[in-house]
Amino acid sequence: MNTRELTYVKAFNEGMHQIMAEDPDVFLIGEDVAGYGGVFHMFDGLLTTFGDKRVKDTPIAEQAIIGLGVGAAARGLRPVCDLMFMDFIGVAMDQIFNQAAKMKYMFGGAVSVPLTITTAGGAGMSAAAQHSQSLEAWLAHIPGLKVAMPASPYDAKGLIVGAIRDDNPVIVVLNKKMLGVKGPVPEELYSIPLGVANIVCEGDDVTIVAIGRMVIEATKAAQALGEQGISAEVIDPRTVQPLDIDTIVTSAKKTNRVLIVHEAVQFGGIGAEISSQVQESAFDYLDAPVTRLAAPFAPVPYAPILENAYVPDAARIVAAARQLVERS
Amino acid sequence: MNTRELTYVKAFNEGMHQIMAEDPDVFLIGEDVAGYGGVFHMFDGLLTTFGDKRVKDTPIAEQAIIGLGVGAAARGLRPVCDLMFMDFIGVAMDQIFNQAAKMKYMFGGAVSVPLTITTAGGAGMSAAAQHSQSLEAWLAHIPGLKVAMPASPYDAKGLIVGAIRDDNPVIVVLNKKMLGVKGPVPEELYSIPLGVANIVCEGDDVTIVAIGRMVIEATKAAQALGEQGISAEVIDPRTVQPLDIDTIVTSAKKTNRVLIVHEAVQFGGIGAEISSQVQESAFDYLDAPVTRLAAPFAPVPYAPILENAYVPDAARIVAAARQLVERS
Amino acid sequence: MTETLAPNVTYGPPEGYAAGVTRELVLDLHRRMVRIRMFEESAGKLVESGDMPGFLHLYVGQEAVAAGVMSVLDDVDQITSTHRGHGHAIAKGAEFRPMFAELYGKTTGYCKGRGGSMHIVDMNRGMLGANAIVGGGIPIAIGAAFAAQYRGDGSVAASFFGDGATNIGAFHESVNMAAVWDLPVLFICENNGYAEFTAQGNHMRLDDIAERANSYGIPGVVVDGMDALAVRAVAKVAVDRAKRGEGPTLIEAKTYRYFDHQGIKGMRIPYRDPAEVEAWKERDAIRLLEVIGTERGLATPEDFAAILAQTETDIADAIEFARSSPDPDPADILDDVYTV
Amino acid sequence: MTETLAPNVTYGPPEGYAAGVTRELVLDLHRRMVRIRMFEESAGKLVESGDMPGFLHLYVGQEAVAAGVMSVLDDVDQITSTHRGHGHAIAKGAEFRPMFAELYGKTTGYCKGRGGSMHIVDMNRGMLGANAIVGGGIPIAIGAAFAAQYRGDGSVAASFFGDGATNIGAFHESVNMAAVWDLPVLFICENNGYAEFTAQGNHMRLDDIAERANSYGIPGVVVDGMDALAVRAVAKVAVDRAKRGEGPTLIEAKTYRYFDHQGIKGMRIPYRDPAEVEAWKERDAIRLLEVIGTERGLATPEDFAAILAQTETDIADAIEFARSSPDPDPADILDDVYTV
Ligand SMILES: Cc1ncc(C[n+]2csc(CCOP(=O)(O)OP(=O)(O)O)c2C)c(N)n1
Ligand SMILES: Cc1ncc(C[n+]2csc(CCOP(=O)(O)OP(=O)(O)O)c2C)c(N)n1
Ligand SMILES: [Mg+2]
Ligand SMILES: [Mg+2]
Repeated sequence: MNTRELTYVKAFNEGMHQIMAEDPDVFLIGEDVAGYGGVFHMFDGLLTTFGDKRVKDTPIAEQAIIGLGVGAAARGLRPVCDLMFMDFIGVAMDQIFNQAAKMKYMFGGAVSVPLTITTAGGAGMSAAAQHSQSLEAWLAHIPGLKVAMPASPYDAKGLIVGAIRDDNPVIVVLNKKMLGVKGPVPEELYSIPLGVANIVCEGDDVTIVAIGRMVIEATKAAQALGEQGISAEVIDPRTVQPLDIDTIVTSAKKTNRVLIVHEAVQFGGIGAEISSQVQESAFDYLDAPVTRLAAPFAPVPYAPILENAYVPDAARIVAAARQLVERS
Repeated sequence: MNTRELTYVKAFNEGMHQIMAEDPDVFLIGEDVAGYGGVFHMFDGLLTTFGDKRVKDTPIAEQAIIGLGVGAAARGLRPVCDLMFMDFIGVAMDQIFNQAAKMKYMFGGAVSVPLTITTAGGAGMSAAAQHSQSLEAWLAHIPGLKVAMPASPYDAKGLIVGAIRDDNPVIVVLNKKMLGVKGPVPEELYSIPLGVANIVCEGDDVTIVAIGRMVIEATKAAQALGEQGISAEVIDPRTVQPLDIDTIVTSAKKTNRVLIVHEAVQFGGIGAEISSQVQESAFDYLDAPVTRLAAPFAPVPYAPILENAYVPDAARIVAAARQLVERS
Repeated sequence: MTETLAPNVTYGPPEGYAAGVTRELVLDLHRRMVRIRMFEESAGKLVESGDMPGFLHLYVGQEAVAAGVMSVLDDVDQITSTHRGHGHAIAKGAEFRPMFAELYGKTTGYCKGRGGSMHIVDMNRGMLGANAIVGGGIPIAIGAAFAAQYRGDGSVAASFFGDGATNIGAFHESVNMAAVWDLPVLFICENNGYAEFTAQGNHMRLDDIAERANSYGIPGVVVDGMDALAVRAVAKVAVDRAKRGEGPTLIEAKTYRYFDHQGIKGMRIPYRDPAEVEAWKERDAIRLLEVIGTERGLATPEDFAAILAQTETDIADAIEFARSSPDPDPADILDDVYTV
Repeated sequence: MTETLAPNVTYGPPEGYAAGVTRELVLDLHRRMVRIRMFEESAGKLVESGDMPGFLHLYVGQEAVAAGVMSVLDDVDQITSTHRGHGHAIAKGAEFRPMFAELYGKTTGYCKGRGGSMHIVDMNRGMLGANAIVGGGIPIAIGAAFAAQYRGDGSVAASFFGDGATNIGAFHESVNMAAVWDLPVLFICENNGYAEFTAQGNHMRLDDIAERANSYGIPGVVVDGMDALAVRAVAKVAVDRAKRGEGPTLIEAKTYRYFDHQGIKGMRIPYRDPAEVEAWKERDAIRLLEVIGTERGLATPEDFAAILAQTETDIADAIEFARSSPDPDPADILDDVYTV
């Protein structure tokens, strides 16, 4: 495939364009996704290309936005419903967890809900407590829903396409702070299956499982660790539901040490689930406790000095990984 | 104190009566909590005793119900807002996690929100996917919120009083299937502090951490295990946020084996957090992986035969505990 | 309480709505209503006797609403329903066998025993599901209407909900969005005067919920929810409007439930005046239709008795079918969580 | 679009509303408005120059609404606000020093640097907080009103929100509940014609949002949101009504924001006609009040100039204060999550 550098948001946008061109059943609704192309430019150009039947601005009404998607999906269309900031999920949660995710099961399989929800999460922009959250642990706890968290331009494109093609409700969580990050992206339409982790770099001494933007920090950390003689393997699960635990456990059995990094608060974060599964499946291989590096148990603070202390970064990943390696 | 047998719901109800008598700032709102006394009888008699200024039926409007509580609490009252079924949380989630729980922090400490939310969770009544859930893992992942899950009549009374007296937002999750369970309850007003686990029975061979109604099943299991020569310690954390991890870790260091049991789906459940923390703090003491017994990753099914298979019970706890003990 | 009606809001069906009623229509509406009532009375007794699991929100008393609306819908038209959903399903054409089987939690049920009373679905009949969350089905209905508009297939959607549900956010958001996009959807408020045990006067400051239509710039209609022909007439106007691309209508059908909020037993606390209950029963929908049918010479008491008899047979058959159907296998508990 | 108004809905303030206006009132309203505008213009520039973190939703253009309403409230009266909250805070009496300090993320800020622009709070002034969730503050305001009613302390609450916010569920639920309980609360819809970049005509099918009051059986009033005296007059009527125990009022103030949805720079996409922007600026609230004040001989250009000068000084002082204030200590990051 012909590959060139694109930003994360442009890669996502290209995926949207290509899948909408391919499949006339795909439509997009959300607040300011049409005329304005979305507040993060995620949907630039879609209105012009596909017209106002397929690309629609909505009132501020997240329950109706998601619910409309649920109903349209149950009728066989492939809606993309945008939630703008992940933090707004609280006003639409019922439609996500009680309706979209459960419909198939509680109806005994009578219906499929090929709905895609797009949203943006993550801290680091001084957007404060209600515009900076990472709530993937909630979503991963919902049977029937899939949850993708692209951590590169390549994945931003491949996962939105994979999500839209999937016959289940999927939420794709972009990271706000990664919008301008560049990386290689094939020109053609491609999709990444949901549930397959990405081994970002291989290593022998410690496994670092990183979620979303933390993949970038973990990759930087792995480089620094390498220079210090520690060989780190970085794994990006790509989707936290389904979670590709096999890839993680295989790595754990090789390195015997696992560090999990995410932006969400540590208590009850997805790291807890990963940690539990690793020690359930690789108990006899572990030379040190599976360790988590995540946000402290507080809302996201506004002041940059606090927010920088709040979100994990490469330096703290290096320190935590070193501690793990030194323990044994 | 003068103690007698009361049912779980009567004990809760007595706590409500006594705290409302004690503190004129406490009021109760919710759907059918006044004239009808709540669909589970939780609030029987309160309207008659305290009048319609302090005990009020609301429209079906959970965002307004919780939000009204947030505003009134910020103004110094002590609202009790009832959510009826825990499954309805999705329509009120924003007010719970973005408003009630974060207000103090994002306002730099300028305000306290002594709000209590009451609700009923748990399966086992053929109430199906939208009336049977256990969603405590979501709540425990919210900084600023406390989460109590009474597992006995004594706790139902003590924890509702403790919650109302607490200066933070607290959600008290009753278990629907325990409403008629009887146990000793002191006549006087007393409160249980939030964040102190209950060691239900002591043992040496395995620690069973059980949540909500699973405490009853775990206690039955411990008895059965005892008869088989296995000494189990049963711990009820009482509140999953704050979580009394010290009591659990101390027990883990003694028994060297931990089994965690809850009704919620296993993936991303509170058991994951407990498991992670135990192995982080007691890694060198563990003779077997910390193990979880919880619901499979599916919505709660309706048919009794499926629901019985879905929710853990004493027999399965015994089997899982035996496996843990036999491993080493 | 309001004294004047908001703009756009009208009372009752168009004049002469009952003219041109045919024998077929009378028997059709009668059959739908009788099937609902008899199904529910059986089901209610089976649950209260302990024979069937779960709990039931019975629709008895409100039959004219479901029958009237469904009589102007086709299988391709979609509906969403509520916790009180048997009536909608049956009027939309759902069959007794898989309904009873579902209540019994059997594999032959509409949801293979996974859903029970509050999740009855029949995709072949355009019954997009009951819903145990108040207001939960309303956004989904506008999605079905969106799909109809998107495809231009000429179908419509209808969402049923109670008086209490019109106070919840999902109602407001959905009606507004449907109005803005002219979605082909009917919002049918079955105003039975109570949200559980709370009377309308204690949950809103309006007499006529149809007035809420004005907030969305769409027509609102108040109709006698005990008169299936009247309901049918206003629903027809709304369906025609929707099909012309003119958008949604809010219909408020004034009706009453005969039993308690849940189950058939007496009420724990007498939140309704027995005289009120009796007054409504005086205007019973089935009887009203029988009177109209016989007075106009369109049908005879024997016709109606035949419908009852047939329904009784069908119920007995369906219960037998349900009872003898296989239980689900716990080994399959994870099936159908995802489409694979 | 509707052609007639719903019952209960009125246009504009009571007749003769501007009679009896005093010099003090003119200067008071002027000061509130000028302080908002100048604070925001400074803050906007500081963010866009990179000197200050975060992002800002500027209130400039809408000052008459905050000034008019706050001029009839006392410190004991509570308000809740929105993402566009500086104006409400300042008009309610919030001080520049802790406001700028908050925007700079300093410990001397209203939220000790934890909240930033979208979470400004001042409990001493009855400012119960800005809110970054559209509609999020409305339920909280009815809670403050409930507390006032519960205690019988004679205070009222007011909730500010935009046109776009009236489409979200929290609005609907809150206004209805407040109406049912006669809570002493004002619902102030600042209709600036746009929800972000979406024009009102694309997010609802109503011209006058005040008509939504009818759904709740409460009065609705449309008022010129560029005329602080008119806003004050209708707010006064609503406050008096609330204090008499007669419940809430929905006030729609027609107004306009001069800058983009966020920040002061030009718009990425020209979603508004420049002529429309200019037309609104023609009716600028501050200028309008200055004209009324001078025409009536209640104030002079010098009076107004003095307010500007004082505000300029206060801003310079506050910025200096904020810049030189200490940063928060990351070691305290867990403080104030819980009340201990
Ligand atoms: C969001 C939500 N809140 C509360 C409930 C509990 N509940 C079930 S039915 C009901 C009353 C509904 O009243 P109405 O809409 O008038 O319908 P009716 O029961 O009269 O048919 C309530 C409060 C629920 N299922 N979902
Ligand atoms: C629940 C929610 N949805 C969406 C947003 C994003 N958002 C912030 S402001 C805004 C527009 C608000 O419009 P309006 O209520 O008219 O207020 P205005 O900005 O015009 O003052 C939107 C959509 C949000 N903050 N919260
Ligand atoms: Mg009702
Ligand atoms: Mg606006």
